[in-house]
Amino acid sequence: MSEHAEHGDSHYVKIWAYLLVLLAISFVGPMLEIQWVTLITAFGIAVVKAYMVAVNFMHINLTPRFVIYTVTTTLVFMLLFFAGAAPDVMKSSGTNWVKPAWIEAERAYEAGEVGGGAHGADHGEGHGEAAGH
Amino acid sequence: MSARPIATTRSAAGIPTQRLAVWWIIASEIVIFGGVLGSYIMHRLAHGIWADYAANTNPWIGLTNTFILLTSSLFAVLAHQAAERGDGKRAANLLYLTCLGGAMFLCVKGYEWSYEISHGMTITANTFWSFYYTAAGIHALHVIAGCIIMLFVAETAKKNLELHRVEIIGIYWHFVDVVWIFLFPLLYIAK
Amino acid sequence: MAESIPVGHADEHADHDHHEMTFSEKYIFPLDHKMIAMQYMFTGMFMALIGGFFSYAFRMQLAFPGMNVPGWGVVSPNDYNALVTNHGTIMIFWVAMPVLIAAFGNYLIPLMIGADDMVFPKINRLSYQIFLLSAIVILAAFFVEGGAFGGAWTAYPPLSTKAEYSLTGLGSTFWITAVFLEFVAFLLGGINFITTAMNARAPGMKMWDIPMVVWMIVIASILFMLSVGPLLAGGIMMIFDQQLGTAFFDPDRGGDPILWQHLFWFFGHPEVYVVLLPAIGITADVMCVFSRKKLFGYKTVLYTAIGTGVLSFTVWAHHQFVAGIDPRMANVFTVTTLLISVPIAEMLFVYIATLYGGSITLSTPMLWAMAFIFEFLIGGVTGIFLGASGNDIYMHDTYFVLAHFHYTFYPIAIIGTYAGFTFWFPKMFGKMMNDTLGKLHFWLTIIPFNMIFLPLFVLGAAGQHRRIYDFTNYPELAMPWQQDLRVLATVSLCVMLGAQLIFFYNAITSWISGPPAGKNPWNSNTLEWTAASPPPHGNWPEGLPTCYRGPYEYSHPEREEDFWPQNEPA
Amino acid sequence: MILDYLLPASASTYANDIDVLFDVITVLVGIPFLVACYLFFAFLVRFKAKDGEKAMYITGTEHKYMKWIHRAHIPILTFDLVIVVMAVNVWYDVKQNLPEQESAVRVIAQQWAWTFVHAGADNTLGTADDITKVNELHVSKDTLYHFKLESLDVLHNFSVPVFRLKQDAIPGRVITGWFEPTVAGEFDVQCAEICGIGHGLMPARIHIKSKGDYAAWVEKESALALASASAPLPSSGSIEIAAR
Repeated sequence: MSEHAEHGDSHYVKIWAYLLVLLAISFVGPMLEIQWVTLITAFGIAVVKAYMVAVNFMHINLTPRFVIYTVTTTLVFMLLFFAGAAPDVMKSSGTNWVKPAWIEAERAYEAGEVGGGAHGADHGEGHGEAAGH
Repeated sequence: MSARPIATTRSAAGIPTQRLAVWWIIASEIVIFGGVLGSYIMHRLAHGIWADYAANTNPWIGLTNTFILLTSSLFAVLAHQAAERGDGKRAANLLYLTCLGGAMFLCVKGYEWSYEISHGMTITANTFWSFYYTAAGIHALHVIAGCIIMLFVAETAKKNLELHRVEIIGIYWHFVDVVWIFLFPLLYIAK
Repeated sequence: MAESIPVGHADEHADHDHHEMTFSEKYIFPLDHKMIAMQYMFTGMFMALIGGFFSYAFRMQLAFPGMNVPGWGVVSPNDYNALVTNHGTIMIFWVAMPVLIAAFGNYLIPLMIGADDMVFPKINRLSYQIFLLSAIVILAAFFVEGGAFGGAWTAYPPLSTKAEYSLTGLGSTFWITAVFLEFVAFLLGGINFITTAMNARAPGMKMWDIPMVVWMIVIASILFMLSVGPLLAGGIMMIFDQQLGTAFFDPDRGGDPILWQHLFWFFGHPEVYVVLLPAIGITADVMCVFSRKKLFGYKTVLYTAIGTGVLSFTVWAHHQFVAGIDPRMANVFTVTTLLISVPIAEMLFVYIATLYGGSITLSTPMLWAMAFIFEFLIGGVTGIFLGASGNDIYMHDTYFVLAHFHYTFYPIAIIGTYAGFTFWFPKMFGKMMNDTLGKLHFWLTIIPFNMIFLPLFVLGAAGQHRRIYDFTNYPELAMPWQQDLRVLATVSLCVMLGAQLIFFYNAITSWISGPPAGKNPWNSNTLEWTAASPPPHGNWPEGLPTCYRGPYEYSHPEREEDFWPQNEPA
Repeated sequence: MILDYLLPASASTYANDIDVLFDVITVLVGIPFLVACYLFFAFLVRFKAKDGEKAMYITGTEHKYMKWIHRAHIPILTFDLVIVVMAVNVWYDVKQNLPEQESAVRVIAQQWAWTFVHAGADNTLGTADDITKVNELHVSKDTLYHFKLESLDVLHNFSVPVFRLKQDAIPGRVITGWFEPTVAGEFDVQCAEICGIGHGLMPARIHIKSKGDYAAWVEKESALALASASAPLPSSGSIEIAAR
């Protein structure tokens, strides 16, 4: 149990400080209003933070290998699930099928017919009008 | 009832049984959150309008909560260190601080949600808000569960008993923290 | 983590205080893994009787439409849907899982790895209590307004999410709640099985010395834990859709019904292997004992099991070929699906090869094990028809599918269970079962079973669809020969259900007045046979065994006896 | 050929491909199945326990035994490959590929009835002379149809056994498919996805007519449709989408 007793408390405070810096960066990143910067600062940094917590706080690097393998496997399976489901759920049309409501909603959004208000018009309503004509 | 089985004291895989168990719990939790967040990301990418909905979330509150959780994680790991040194008192006190962090997190969340709900952003407003409340809600349940278990652990730790439990609950708490680290950009700052 | 104890604490220090346990400590809220196993076993058997009764009710309706079924009454369309739905749900989640994984897992893992109990007895007890609660909830659905849920065990939305469609508002919520609780119970149980088998092994027991059934139950638990998450998430979404009016699966309000199908089948396909693997493991142990042979290629079986498990995560959409998924995806999933036939075939080859050169005694457990291999072979090859996307366009949702998965699930859940139960009965109850009655019960179960489902293959190929409560509405399905086959299937079902009385009679009478079984009636190697039968609390009060060799050292050339117990020093 | 014995007809251009695929799979899985069964029962009989005879000690790592397991995979993999190729071909032909249409029909599923909107005399959907029939699908022989499949409430499945055709109807989606009848007659249309209490009670019929009869039928019905100027059906916006 004492295989990671060598760290002093100061080490963890240091890690915590790093995490806060990263947090600040990921917070200001989107303010530049640049898509790719936002993606990197938001999610790239999230991954880094998660890694730091896993290694320094959860000591995953000190657990047996198979634990790391198991955790990685779960993540891989989630990617697999995403890859399998996205072609149907994420797309609004595909080979020989369409989701009229979604397409209509997107069109309405692009055309600015529906604002992104808090509880703005939902796809259903957006399509409801469309169905009329 | 009888004493603990000898089985509990064995460690053929070279890792304490309790730590092994908590890692398996985390593995099964990852796929639960993976299911919710995966579905959320699919919809988010599918609907441009969701960016506008997301703009209504308050990043400052997200920031505060992330800060609170990160800090409570620090307390959790310091408690673990104290437990390593056999200082049960200090470990217990740090665990109480961690719980306090969890409680503050929940209070902030309660304030945030009551504000949003009172402004019509309810769970039924549209699918974005459904995912918003579902994902954050499941996470909040884990926070509550973590706090409750932590109080029990602290009780025993105060008497310098079962000190290894401090590490176990700590690992779980860090996992809850990691989940929030991903929820924060997904729900608040990705516009 | 409730009961933990400073690690590195050596065996001899942890001693049991031997005060007499009260009745409730012993039987109602036990911590002993054997008693919890019995609780799972009997709950599972009780649910099996209910599921069997459901099948009797709707088979009667199919054979004799509109008849007043004795014991149920006239089966209305609503009843019919509720019956088939709950038959499927109960048989998979409340019979196969508790009996094969929880009951055998709880009973065998500590005994076979030479431990005195599971590592988390209290979590073990909690998992059974949650499971019991879930069983009560699923049955309670029959007594609420609108009756039980009738949207098939896959519960595809919007039928399952909107009361105005399913007309069983509360029933569907009860259904998803029960399933949710059941999964939680098995997550807790699974953690227990995995950690126990990994950490609590007897001194000297290396990875390759673990009996196959333990390995299989552990792999199954891992598969379950890694696949059930999305469905738990989906379950929460479904409950919200039903009760809060969210729109996760409501296409008119921005949701997507297909999402549920993916969440469900991403779990649903691995689930097949979750229940298959323990049965495979039971078969391996029984087969080796009664052919006095070492398992042919221990590691081969293990690797094929793991390979099948991993592959099973990549094939789920073959349940959805014509369910509206993008046609291009179907090609990918056809390839992965047919790939699974390779490890499964390897496994079956290895089992058949194990028989080669053996000295085979066809006792009752062996008969069940052999029946498992044969019937599962049929189930396996008929799967190819459905995995081939082009053919599935026609076969999807016909009785061919139904017959196919009954040829897999029946060997798993019923035949596998009987193989294990008859094999470990002497250990569980300390008495021998009557072999003649056992064989009679075997033949009266196996022959009718094939008589039920072989006709259904034909009917399915003839275009008969599932979940239709009266085929005489369809001119092409109302032909006399088809109705005759339906009657044949129903009659066989009644014979098979009746035959189970023999089993219960045999089990009870043997339990009361059977000849006492010694420690090791089958001359078996594995550690559980070195404990007294039935094993006392703590399994080996005289001291836990040590392991010296693999579990399948039968007919070793250097030995007089044809078996070599694992705990026997060289 | 097997399915021909069981079904009234194989009435679409691709029905026969699926029948052939079924037969091929039957043969290709039948052979390994029979071999396995033979070995299985042969071993059970041959190696019955005889007193004084000890079983062999085979670990399963010896090459001379293992090679038989490995060799067995060669036919299995070959058969798998053949099945995959044939299956994907049929699948592509039926589901992915969309030949040029000669006529079109809208299939609208709901609890618990089928509504079929036939293109009228002008042979285009969405016009006033569309012929709307409930639980009756009228098609003409040797004409390539596109069907636009919609659902108004829950999942249904448009299944025509004689066509060997099956496709789920998903609310919120419009799924396009095709068929070309080759045999005149009247056959079942079933719902093959549980859709609630009435699932067993939504049998429709498909009437396949010769080109002449069909033309006459269309003429008569279209006139009626125009006369009654039937109100447009509740649509899921499919017309607008189809138009794009």
